[in-house]
Amino acid sequence: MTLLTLIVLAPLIGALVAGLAVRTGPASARWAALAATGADLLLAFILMFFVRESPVATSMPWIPAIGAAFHLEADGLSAVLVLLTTMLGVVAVLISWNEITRKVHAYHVWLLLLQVGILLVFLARDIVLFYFGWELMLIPMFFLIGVWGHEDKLYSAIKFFLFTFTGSIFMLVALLYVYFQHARQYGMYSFEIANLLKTSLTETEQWWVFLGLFIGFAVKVPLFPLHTWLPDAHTQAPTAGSLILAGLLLKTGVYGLMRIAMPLAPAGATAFAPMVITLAVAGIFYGALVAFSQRDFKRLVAYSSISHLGFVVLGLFIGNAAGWQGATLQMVNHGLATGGLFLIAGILQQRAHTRNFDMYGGLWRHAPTMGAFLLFFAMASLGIPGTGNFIGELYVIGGAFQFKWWLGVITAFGILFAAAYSLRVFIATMHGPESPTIKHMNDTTWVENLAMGILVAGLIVVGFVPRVVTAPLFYPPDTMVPRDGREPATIAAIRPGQIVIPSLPLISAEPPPASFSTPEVRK
Amino acid sequence: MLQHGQPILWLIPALPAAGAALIFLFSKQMSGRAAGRIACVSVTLCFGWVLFCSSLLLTWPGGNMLFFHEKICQWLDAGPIQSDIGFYFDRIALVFSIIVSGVGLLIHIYSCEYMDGDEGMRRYFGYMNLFVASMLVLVMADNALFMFVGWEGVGACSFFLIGHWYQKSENCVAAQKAFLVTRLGDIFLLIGLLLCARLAGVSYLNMSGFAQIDDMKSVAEFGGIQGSTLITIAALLLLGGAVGKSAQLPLQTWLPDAMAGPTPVSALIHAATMVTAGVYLVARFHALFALSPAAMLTVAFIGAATALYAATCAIVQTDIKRILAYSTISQIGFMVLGLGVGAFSPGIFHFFTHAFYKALLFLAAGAVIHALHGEQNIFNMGGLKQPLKGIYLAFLAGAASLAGIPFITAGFWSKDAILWSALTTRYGNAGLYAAGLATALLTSIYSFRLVCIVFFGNPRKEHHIHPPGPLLSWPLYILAFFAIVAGFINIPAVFGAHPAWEHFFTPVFGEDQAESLVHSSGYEITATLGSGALAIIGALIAWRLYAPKREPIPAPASEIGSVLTETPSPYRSSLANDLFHGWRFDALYDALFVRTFRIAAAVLGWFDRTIVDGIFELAAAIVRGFNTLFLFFQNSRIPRYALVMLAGAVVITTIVIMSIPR
Amino acid sequence: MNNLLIFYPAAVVAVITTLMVILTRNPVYAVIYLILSLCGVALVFFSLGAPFLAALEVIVYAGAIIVLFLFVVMMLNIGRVMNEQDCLRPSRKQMILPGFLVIVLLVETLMCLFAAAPVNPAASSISTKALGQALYGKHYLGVLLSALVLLIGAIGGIHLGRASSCPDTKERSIHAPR
Amino acid sequence: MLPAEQALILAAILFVTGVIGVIVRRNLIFVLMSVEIMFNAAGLAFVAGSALHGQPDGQIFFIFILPVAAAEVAIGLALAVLVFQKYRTLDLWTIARSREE
Repeated sequence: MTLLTLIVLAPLIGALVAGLAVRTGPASARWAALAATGADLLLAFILMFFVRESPVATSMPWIPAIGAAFHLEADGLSAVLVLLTTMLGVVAVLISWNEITRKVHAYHVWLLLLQVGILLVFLARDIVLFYFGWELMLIPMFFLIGVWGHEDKLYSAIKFFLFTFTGSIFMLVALLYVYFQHARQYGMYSFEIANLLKTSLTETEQWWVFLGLFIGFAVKVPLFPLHTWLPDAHTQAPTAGSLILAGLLLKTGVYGLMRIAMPLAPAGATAFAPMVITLAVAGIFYGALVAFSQRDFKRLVAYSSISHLGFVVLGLFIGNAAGWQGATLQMVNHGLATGGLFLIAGILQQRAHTRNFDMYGGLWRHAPTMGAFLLFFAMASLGIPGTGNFIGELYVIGGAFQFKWWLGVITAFGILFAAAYSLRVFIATMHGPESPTIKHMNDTTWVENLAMGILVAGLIVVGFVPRVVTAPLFYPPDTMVPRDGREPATIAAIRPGQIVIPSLPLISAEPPPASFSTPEVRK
Repeated sequence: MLQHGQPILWLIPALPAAGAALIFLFSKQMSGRAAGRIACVSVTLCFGWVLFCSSLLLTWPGGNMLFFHEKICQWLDAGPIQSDIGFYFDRIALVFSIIVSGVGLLIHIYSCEYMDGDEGMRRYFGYMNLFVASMLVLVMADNALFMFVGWEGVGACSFFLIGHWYQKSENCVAAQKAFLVTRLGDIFLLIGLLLCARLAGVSYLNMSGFAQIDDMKSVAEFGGIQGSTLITIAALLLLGGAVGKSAQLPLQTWLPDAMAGPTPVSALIHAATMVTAGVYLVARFHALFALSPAAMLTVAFIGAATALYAATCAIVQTDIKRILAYSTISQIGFMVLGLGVGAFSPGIFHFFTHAFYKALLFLAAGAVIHALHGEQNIFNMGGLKQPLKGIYLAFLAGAASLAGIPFITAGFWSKDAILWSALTTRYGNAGLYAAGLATALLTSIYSFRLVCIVFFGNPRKEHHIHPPGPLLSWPLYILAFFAIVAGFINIPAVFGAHPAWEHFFTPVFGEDQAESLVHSSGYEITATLGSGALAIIGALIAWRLYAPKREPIPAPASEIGSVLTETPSPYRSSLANDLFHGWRFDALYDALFVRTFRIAAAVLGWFDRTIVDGIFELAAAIVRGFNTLFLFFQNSRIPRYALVMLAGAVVITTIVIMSIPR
Repeated sequence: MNNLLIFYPAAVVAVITTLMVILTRNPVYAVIYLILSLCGVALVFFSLGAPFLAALEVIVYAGAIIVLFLFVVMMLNIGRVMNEQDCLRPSRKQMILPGFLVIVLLVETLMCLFAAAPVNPAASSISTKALGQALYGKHYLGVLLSALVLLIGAIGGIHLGRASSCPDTKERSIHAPR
Repeated sequence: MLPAEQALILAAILFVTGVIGVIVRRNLIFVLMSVEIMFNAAGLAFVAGSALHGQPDGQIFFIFILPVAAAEVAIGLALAVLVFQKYRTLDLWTIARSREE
């Protein structure tokens, strides 16, 4: 199937065109980028259509000497994330339309290359290719922050780069260990994830492998104590940079946990689960509280990301289908809603030249459309029903409740904290007496409205039809058998035979009540 | 418009939702008045459709149709969380949706004049329509999780509308407070729903799934807690949601501040409909509550305590809307008391009559405020009987109904039914009854205090009175009519009438409805006459204290009490002061929670910047130390490089010499 | 013996003049000392039986390359400026480490020299003809590469010279006209 | 001792002198001249080696050193001129300091 190759190539071609057109005006780069991302979005929709039946894959030899192959494959999870990526890609180009005036061509080249890297991460089924995509994301982001960022851009760019890069070294070591173990056991060198999954590792080995992978991915997520690069990077990045950073780059960390770390070392994941759950829950509250104390719009939203991602990681590690679905939903919703908040922050910064809440206030009068969008995104961020966030959080809380009731209760209060900072964003900006800084504020342009409209539409669709996200995770539905055959079936197989989400014994230790008749997994 | 003989139910919330969508999407192209017209039309259509559905349900051939049910599609599907998008129209939903759309329609019409010329008129009507749609989803959802959509939706609309005049910071803070406090309750509700799903399977969350209610009793244990205790816990968690939404103790503090919104908003959201969602919730989950006497007792106790509490606060307020706000809290307390003593249908009946007379009072108060150009302090009013004759009469009808003037008002019949139940059902006791009676007396006093001060005597301040137009007056007259006659559909049987309301709800509540244990008609008539007499005594006390000839209480002009700054109380006595500030709950919560939260946030913010970031900065500093070390070799001066090269050459040569075999 | 008569004085001259190159303050003097030093080395070549190289040394090295230095020094007219800035004697502390290292290096080099196995002196000196044959026969590739190096040097010199003669050129070449 | 061996000692002395020049002098022109001294010393070593072994290769390498030195001087001096135009000095310490600012 060449579809996947096309999906990866489309932004690359766009980058080439935008780069070669450097002698023409800036419009050429913008249109080239828009065409490339638009085409990519279209392809992603087609992909969504195909993966309903079966996974789509393409493979060709790449570096046979070490057993690396150019192997792309899309199952439900990948397809959903690819759709999110391409969607945010279009939004990123649109939102940069008026904002970026300096070195427009180079900017779009980096933006599109970034998309290539993200797509590779989401689609690669080969460790080398995955790692290539993983590192490819770093460089464009580094330049997007470092060149087009705001006042403290260099510091933030370097901090971002160092954190992620350090993490990825741990990840590489763990992956190479599995690679050589596999080679020793099977007598052939292969970087195929599917092959590596067959490697049998002892519990101790799994512990160490998971530790390495976890450090690499947790930095990217970012999990609570490793998060400090995030607020800086978000604050300094240009609008589209923040959007993609929040919407996609963080998701690659979660995706890595889902796709690589947990299946590769299930025993390790089980051993780490209590610690990770603790960190995730701590992150939910910590992020929310710290977000509330911020004065800087983008910093606030950045800390709220930590809180939201806490939900995602929690959903992953409670190890039941509800949590897993909730985590996936929450990834998509967070990308859309927090992305939307970053768009507004960027638009405001571009107009008012400040991100400080003290300088805002009473904006609604001048910018009712922006106000409406901000209101929607703030409401989505606090999880109002009707937006996808509510369902994502509900699933995670429900899953946590199913896992340990007190965990669900604690987590539920995270929503209250989310309400506190989300309302603060809205009220500090739009409400209150009119601030002199924004006396001549213009309302949003139609390009910006279009960009934000896409996000709003996505959130509402997910809010009322969450099955568009969760249904592709289950196919064929009857293959969802737990790896060890234990009851209840707390395991959602992403793809039969290849990747099985580890069943955490923590959960199955607790038998369901007698009258609990609902099937755990969808029939 | 019919599907398998049933009316299409989704049209009911869809019509106002479509109106809201229309207003928001084309708000730049339309005038405020056009938005008002669209909103009114959509709510009218909605009301018409509700009436049509209701008449179909009531006149169904055979007469035993209890509900319409319509499943639209599957919505949530994850383990224990199963939910559809679907609508369920039974008799509870019927009553609530008639009130929501009917009273909503009158208030929409009223708003067309009241809000005329307001800058945010389009926004206002958009949110009002959205509110009506959400509220209808709330009362018509076919399962509890879908109901939660409406539940949160009305909360959000309430937030938007309280903060309608957003340029005053205190309005925004009030809006935020309302949202956060109710959300605290919502979290309890959510946990309660999850627990219910866990206990009896997801089907329990379906409104039509009450047949399986007995499964609840068979639940063994969960998390180390016995089944019967679990049912109490689940019921109490749901009660938490109801308490938050309905402004009951201890989460009542948001409602008085919510009066910052426009008056029609207060009438619709904070009096007639949204705040009674808690009543709806308890009534809807009556089967669960009926399983746990402890939970019922808690409900009744909270209701009685809130009723009494709010009545004591209402009696000293100076702001006309705050009086009505406390009165609303108090009256909802009555409803909750009714539910708690197992009198579900009287509880809903009180909701029904209260919706009319409280909406009427708010709208009339709004008309007064409108006529006086925004004056809200009752001590700046007075003598308005003549210039605002129509409004006066309507207000008087509402106040009489609120006070429960016997026999002729709706409020009397509904309140009396609750009081009687509180005394005589198996859940009731004398304490609850006494609290109810005391509240009734206080209610009567503050109602007529309001009437006396506002409408009688001489004007205390010169006002240029702006006469109300027809759109402002006619909704008042219609509501006044219902505030008087709505009670006649449930006159108790001892008076020789036919209690149609009781019979209407008998199939819904069935065994859960606690019947009176006393079957003495003389006793019942005595009690009724007693409570009626109390209302009249209260009115007389008010007349004696606030009679028009007497000097008015010298009251400083005080703005509406806001959350930002504590309003200076007009009273000298500290007791009156404490009452004026709602028993100082605000100060307590502020010290306990708000300040703690802010301090925690600030401390953690500092912690993140200094400690967490500091650890990584330390690592960076170590690297920087190496940097300065290596800078000796790389200081961008050629001689230094040459020196280093020389040293390198020396080292290599030394190695070579050492390695020469000797 | 003849050779040694030439060798020793030439070596002494070369060492002394070389020292003067790095010790003198005036760049013009330094260049002239360098030329002298090169001439001394040329004589050493001669004494070692390489007359052709001795000629090359004088003609190409001293005559062409070093004279370039002279041109630049005169062109920039920096004699006075340099005298002030280029303080001849670094402080003694600064000299300790390089001095020590240099002495160590020298000693070690000499040790290497004496440690090597003695070589039988070659009988005949190499004729210019043999040199030419080896150069264009065995080492023709090196000749081509040298040509390339010279070409690159020339191009580089020209380019840098252009940039220096017109400071704006560089700016303009980046922002190419549209 | 053979003259060729003595010439090697001479080459070592000259080379070391050049090294000292590079390290000690702060002026770009002098540094370049010191580099030339080192080149020359290296060439001398080659020639001495050639004489020692009676092979032409050492001399040929001296011939190769010549164009390298020529190219080096051409570019080095051109750069020196540029540097002088930009900083109005050839003092390496001054230049380095002004670049750091």
